[in-house]
Amino acid sequence: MDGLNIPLNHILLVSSLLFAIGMLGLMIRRNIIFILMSLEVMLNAAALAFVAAGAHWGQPDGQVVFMLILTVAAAEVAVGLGLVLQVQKRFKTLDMDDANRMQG
Amino acid sequence: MNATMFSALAPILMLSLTAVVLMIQASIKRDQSVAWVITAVGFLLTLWSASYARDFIQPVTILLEVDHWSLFFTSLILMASLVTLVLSKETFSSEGERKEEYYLLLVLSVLGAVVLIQSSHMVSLLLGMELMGVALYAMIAFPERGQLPLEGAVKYLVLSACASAMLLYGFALIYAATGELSYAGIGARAALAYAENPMLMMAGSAMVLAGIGFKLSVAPFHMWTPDVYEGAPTPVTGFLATVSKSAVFVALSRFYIDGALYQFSGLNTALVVLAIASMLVGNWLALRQKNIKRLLAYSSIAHFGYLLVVLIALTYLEADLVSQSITFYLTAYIVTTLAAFTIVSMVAGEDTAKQNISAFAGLFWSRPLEASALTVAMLSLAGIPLTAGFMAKFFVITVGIQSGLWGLLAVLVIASAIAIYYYLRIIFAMTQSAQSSGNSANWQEKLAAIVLMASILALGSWPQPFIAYAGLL
Amino acid sequence: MSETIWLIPLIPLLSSVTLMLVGTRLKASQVGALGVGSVGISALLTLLLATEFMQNQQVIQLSLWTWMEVAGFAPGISFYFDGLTLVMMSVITGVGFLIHLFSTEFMEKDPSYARYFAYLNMFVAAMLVLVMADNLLLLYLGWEGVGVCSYLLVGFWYQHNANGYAARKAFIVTRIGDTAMAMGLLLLFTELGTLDIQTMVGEADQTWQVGATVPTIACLLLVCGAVGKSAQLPLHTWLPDAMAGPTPVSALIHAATMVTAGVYLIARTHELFLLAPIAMTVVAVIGITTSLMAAFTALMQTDIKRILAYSTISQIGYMFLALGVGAWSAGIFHLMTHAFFKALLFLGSGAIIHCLHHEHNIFKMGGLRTRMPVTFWSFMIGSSALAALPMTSGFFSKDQILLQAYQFPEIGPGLWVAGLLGALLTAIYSFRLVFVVFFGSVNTEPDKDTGWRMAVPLSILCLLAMVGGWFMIPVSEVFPASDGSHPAHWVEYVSISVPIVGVLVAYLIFYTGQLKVDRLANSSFGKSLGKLWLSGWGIDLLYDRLFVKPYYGLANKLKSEPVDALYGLIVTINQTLNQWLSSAQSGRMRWYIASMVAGLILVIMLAANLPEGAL
Amino acid sequence: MVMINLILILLIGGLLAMLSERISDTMPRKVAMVVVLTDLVYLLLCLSGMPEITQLQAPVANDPSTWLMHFKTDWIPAFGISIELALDGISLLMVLLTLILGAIAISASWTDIVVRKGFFEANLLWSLAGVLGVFMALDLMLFFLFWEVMLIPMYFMIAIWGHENRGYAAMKFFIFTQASGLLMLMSILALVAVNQSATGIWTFSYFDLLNTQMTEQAAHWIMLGFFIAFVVKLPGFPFHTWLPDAHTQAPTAGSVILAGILLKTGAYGLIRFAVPLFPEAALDFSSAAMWLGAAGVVYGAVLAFGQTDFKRLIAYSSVSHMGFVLLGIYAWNELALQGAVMQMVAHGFSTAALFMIAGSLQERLHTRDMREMSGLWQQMPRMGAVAMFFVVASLGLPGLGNFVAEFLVLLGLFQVNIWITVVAATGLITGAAYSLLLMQRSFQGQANQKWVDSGLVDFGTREMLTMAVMIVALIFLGIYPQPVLDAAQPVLQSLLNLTTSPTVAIVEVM
Amino acid sequence: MLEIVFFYIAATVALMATVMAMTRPNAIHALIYLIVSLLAVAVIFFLIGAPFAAALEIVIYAGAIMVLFVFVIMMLNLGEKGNKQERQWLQPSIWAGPAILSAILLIELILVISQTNGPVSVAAVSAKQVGLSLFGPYVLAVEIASMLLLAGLVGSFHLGRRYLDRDNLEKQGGQ
Repeated sequence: MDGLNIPLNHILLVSSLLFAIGMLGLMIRRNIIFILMSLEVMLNAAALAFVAAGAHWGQPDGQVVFMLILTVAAAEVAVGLGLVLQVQKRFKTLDMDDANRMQG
Repeated sequence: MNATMFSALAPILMLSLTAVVLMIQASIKRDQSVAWVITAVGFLLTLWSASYARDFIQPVTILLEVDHWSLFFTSLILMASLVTLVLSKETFSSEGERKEEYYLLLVLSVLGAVVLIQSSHMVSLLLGMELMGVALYAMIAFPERGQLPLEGAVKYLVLSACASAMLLYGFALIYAATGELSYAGIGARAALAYAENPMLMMAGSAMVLAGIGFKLSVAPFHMWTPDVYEGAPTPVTGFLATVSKSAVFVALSRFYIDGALYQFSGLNTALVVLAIASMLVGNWLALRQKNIKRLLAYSSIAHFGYLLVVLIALTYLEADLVSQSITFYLTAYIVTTLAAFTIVSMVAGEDTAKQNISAFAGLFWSRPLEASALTVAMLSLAGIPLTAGFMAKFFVITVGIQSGLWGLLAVLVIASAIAIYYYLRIIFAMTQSAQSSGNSANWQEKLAAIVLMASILALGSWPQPFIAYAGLL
Repeated sequence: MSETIWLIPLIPLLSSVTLMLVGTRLKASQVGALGVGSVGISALLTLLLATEFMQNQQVIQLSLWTWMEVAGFAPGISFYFDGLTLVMMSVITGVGFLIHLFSTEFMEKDPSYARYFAYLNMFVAAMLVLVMADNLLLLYLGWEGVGVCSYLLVGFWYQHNANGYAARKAFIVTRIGDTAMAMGLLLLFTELGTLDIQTMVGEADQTWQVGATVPTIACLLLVCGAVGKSAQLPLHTWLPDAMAGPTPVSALIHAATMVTAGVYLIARTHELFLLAPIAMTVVAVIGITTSLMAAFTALMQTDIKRILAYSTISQIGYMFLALGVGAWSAGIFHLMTHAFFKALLFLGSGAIIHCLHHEHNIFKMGGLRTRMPVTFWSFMIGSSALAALPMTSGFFSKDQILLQAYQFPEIGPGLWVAGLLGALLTAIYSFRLVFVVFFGSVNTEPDKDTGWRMAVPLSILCLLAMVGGWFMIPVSEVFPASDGSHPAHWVEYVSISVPIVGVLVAYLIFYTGQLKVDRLANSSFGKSLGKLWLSGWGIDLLYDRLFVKPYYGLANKLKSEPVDALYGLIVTINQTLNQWLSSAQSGRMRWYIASMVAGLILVIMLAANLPEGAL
Repeated sequence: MVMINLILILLIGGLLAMLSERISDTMPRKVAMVVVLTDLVYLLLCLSGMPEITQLQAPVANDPSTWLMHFKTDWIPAFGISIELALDGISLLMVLLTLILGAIAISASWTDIVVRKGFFEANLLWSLAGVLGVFMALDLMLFFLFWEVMLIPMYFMIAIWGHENRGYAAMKFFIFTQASGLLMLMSILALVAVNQSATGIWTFSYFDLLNTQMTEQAAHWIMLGFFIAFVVKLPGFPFHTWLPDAHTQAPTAGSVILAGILLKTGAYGLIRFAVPLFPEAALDFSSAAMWLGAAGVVYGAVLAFGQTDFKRLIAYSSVSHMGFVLLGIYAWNELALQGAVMQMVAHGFSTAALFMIAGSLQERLHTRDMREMSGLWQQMPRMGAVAMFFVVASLGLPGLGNFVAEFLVLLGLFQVNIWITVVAATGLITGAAYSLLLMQRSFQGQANQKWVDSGLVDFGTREMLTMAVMIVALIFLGIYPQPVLDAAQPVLQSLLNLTTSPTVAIVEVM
Repeated sequence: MLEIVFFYIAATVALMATVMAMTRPNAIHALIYLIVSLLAVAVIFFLIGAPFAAALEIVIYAGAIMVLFVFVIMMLNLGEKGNKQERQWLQPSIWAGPAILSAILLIELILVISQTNGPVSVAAVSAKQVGLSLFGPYVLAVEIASMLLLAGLVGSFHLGRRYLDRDNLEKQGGQ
């Protein structure tokens, strides 16, 4: 199957939309789980852009980077979720505005 | 891959080996001191291997570029890591079970930093940065109790991941524009790509800049810094402030130089704005900060602002002087900052109340060694002659003058003048009489403090050997 | 002798230093011996010098060492001695010696006896340097030196704040003149390349036309110095207050010597003044105005020393008048006779004050004629000389001045009339003093009359005041000869008779009371005029309002350092920014992310040159 | 090597003094005194062994071999930075002044310092070492290094042993001088860069940089950096505000060193660097600089008059006096320059002595507020007499050093600009006003019963000896200043040769 | 032509699902929307000639990572109370500012991207090609990625196990 007809900028557009939505989620959610999800969305957006660019240049590198992004996402989420558990335990909340002891 | 490549990879291999040995050790018998010794030996061997690798410098696959510069920084961060290790022993001995993971994470984080330093490709940059970061999240959150480390870790993780996403998206745009992922490849095609589609290339580079700027805590991406510095265990803060930041900066400068990004004036403008913002914001924030770790966080913001001046000068100067300046500045910065955190760790430990500057009162009389070292460190951060920090600033100003960056230098002078105030505040506090605190430090820590203080003074008063050495890089 | 004239100032100086260093360990008699003896030796040496000079008329120039040498500016520590110097030195050492002697008794009860003589000796030394100086810079050294000594002595009884105030006032007011004079020195050096008086006047003659601007300005600046030191308008206000010092000090410094330094300065540099007719006229006008102003003021004073102080101002005004009209030797002559009779009067008043337990108010005295005969006769003679009654020393000198003033072109007669008015007033106030203090009823009983150490100087001074008018001062070589013409005889007669009229008036008013002035004095005009005169024409008040208060106000305003407020503003700005930024550091992650996004937007905008780049 | 030794003796002596506290409590001050005197004697011995000293040859400003001493060795060859020290007449004068006042400062600290004596004396000696370095360094980088480093011990002296508001004062002092120091660093580097781009050689040597060719604009800016740095230290109006605080809060010995020596480094810098390196720019700037100087003279005097704090008053008087130095330097003719040099020396002694008196008062009365004093002469006549001497010295009594200085400055200045001279001369009047007020409020007037009852101790032998040194020095300077003038003359002449004088004939206008 | 239609459909689905995921108060609901979004992205991958990436997207992203989330959500046992709170937090006053920021960023990106032109690709990149380069030039990346995963593993192990330990301890203490 070939993707001759899909313009690159449309795909990038979609990815940028995803990126922006993820960023919006990051900014509006206070629950740490949602925050982590938003991060996933952003990473996914970047991955989409990479795969699209790779396809544009006809190189496998885009997909290689995609795989590595997956790895990164997995590692981050693993540690992140570990932290979520600790947050729940130590702060008795998942609200990051509430779990805020340092400022100034 | 051939044999010489493996030789060139010796530091990375040695670190990986250390990680493996640590895991094996943990599975056989958990013992903190054994883990400590293994890590120490591993770092020392890596240090040796870094000099061994000197004879085999070459690009290793497309991902890594092992050259003198990167090997120098490899050694440097290994020394810094050794200091971190020394400080960690005391700090984490009070933890409950399973503190051996810490050493494993430390080794992995150092590994990430080494990869970052040697990276010559977006992928290795990404992986190095993430490896270092992921290990650091866990290191920050390592203490069993307390909310601050956890809060610091969460903040660092979320914000750092956000920055990584920006970075990745930027990479993707650059890739879309150039079709290249290696620095050299980007450098070769950058001008062409710019001609074809200037905005894509620039927006991509800008996003990369933002992502990396976050790690360097350059304003306005600096917000996380104080919270994470304060929350993290002090040795980890020291590690984060020195190893992590300098590795990222080295990677940034390689990307900037090899990727020939300095040719784009838009990017340069962006850097100028970031530099100015960092210098001023960092120092303003630090002015009346009471917690010394937060204060050092703010000070580091300013320092990377100063350092950015050098990067901006790339547009006007040949890379040699610039990379020399970066070498000197980062070395001075690492030594000085480590000294500061060493003393903070020795004196205040993890006790937030003791991290208040007023708690340092009378240190000159109760613990003269620590006070002297901290004084020297503060003077160095402030850029007073005879200290490494001064020579570093000397480099920056020289480079700035040679490039004619008068506006930036003016800001630098103003910022440095503001900065003197808060560094002096600490020194002043130490000179005032107060009841003495009876903490004591172990000999390794004392040795580290002495060595660091001596290095600051040596770099500042007799920098010639070092400059000669750095000139070879 | 000529090689050792440096000893004359040095001996009092050494004595002074000795007294300062070890004075407190010496016995009073030793202190007295040292203090009086040193001046005595100087006086003797001066006498020797005088006899020598009378024989050979030889001018002595002696250079000890070069003070400093910079780029052609090479004033020396060097002395110049001629007839004028001799007159001055004689007065200083002679009258000075008598006053020192007088002081040993006057001050014997004072705990700071040694300090007193240390200052007094130092003063003599400085004054000698002033008159002996070969160049204006050394003269300036002496000039300032006497100023400091005057300051120290006026404030000698430092425990009273008023004395300290008077001392400071004396120093600062004269310093204003001195500074102007220093400017004159700068100008003279810049223009002529030297400050050596003799070389300088030679140069000046060659360089400048008569009436040129530069010499006029230079002379006016010198006049400023002279005006300050000699308590002339408008810088005279310090002298009446300076009476706060011990009375012998008033006699020596504020009557006989220092205050006449201005006269000496102008006389010494008269060649310059001859090039600046305007400056001379200014000097004359200042002199006569001051003279009248002070005479009116003296009329109303009740403090015995203040009367004498204003009288001094008035008399120096005459000297200035003399200088201004070119009657150089008459001026110097009056300087000398004035030194005799005014020292006599001051010492006499000192004796009264000493014996009347520090009573200064003349209306609380009275009838002292019989109680203190020595003093009475001193006063009689002194006042006669002051009033210039015929055959007294004052008569000769003042008469000369008035006659020469009359001959001054254009304004001469005017000056003469004013001078006569002054002479009339002088006679009135001086005999008012005599009548009030020595006649009438006894208001305060004196302890005793003076001891010998007071009586001897008084007597000698009486003699001098009587016969001083017959002295010939050896200044003919120094000053240009006058043309020798005389005014009409009636002028002379009027001049002679006016003082006698004045004494009569005083007699009628203050002794017999036949001339009733009460009605006039009690009218509202009379009252306010009296008040005005009492306050010295309100000049002190005026200065207080114009200069002193504003200066205090300014100093008070600036005390908080407006410049520092500027730096304070910088600090405030930084603090405010710190607060803003710190509050931005809220710890909220979402806010942090938002800032990062904003940063990202900014960076992209800058790098990709948005929004212009897109269009 | 002699010059290196001079500095090393002080540095090592400082360490010894610090360590000697372990032997006995009174040991540090003795050690410090011995060290400074050793240094002084060593210098004098070395000088007496040199034939040149008898006839100070006129040095050629840009030829080190004609200087009294010269020493050069590589330090950071990568940037052409070397350890280059040299001594000529002016430096020699300043070095001697430093060592003599150093000894005096130690004497001032004799009983004043009660805690951590060892560290205090060490700091004192170290700051002296730094000052010596400033006066001798002729590599600009080395100069800058000493310039900055000497502040650190000074900072400690104020911060640790200072009075009630020491934190603020120390901070202000340090920030002012450091911030201006940074400007100077920029200027130095800019100058070096200009030189490097012209010649292709990195060098920081004074002798090499003297002939740097640069555009007018560059020269202006670079000179301004130097100027501000030096004027802050001087201190000149309006950069003087650190000084009253620092002087007031510093311990006596600190004030002595600050006022006596440290301020002179600013003047020295102007004479040595700011003008000769940029003659044309300095010429263009001279009138502004002179107005600043005159403003300083007047402003300092007025503010001194308003003070009630004994030390603060003296501090402002320093502002006023150092204004004359600025005037003298920028009038830039031999008369004025000699006056400036003279003022540096004379002011060193007179102000140091006044600060010592202030310190003694503080030690005895535990206050510096003159409203609390009054009539102290009665109980401490010796101190009063000494104070009177230095007060009249500071108001410029002829026959004492300050007069020679001020008169020469005015004389030189008069040839350049009459109106500035007039303004500056008013300083003589206002100077008298505040000086005498000081005397009145503290030593004269009715004795305060509080002090009469508490039985104050007059100056003892040590204090009188110290004072005697300064009194003799001032009298000597006042009536026979020639040795000082002779020492400075050839140097100033050689500097004048480098530049054109701003002297313009002026009197024609009259 | 058909691909383009599919692409737009998939893109729309992905965007809609993502928006939903970001705005749902209930974590599980949000997560399911997120999975839908990921699947839609996988479709896009497929459409632009990256079948291997599409497979990985489904297997690892939607399959593994999202399941991790589910586990944690279940462990934390977020109930109805949490949902209510989440709804309260999603007021316009809270999201207006961020929305503006995001919008600006988006506009910038659109401006930048809209100038790109040209089709995506001439040919699909096969799994083999990817594999070859993965174990060719990128072999070190794989090794480093393994270390990265190790770090993630150790980190989550350390944090998570401690959580479980304490839970267990509390339970034992309770019994």
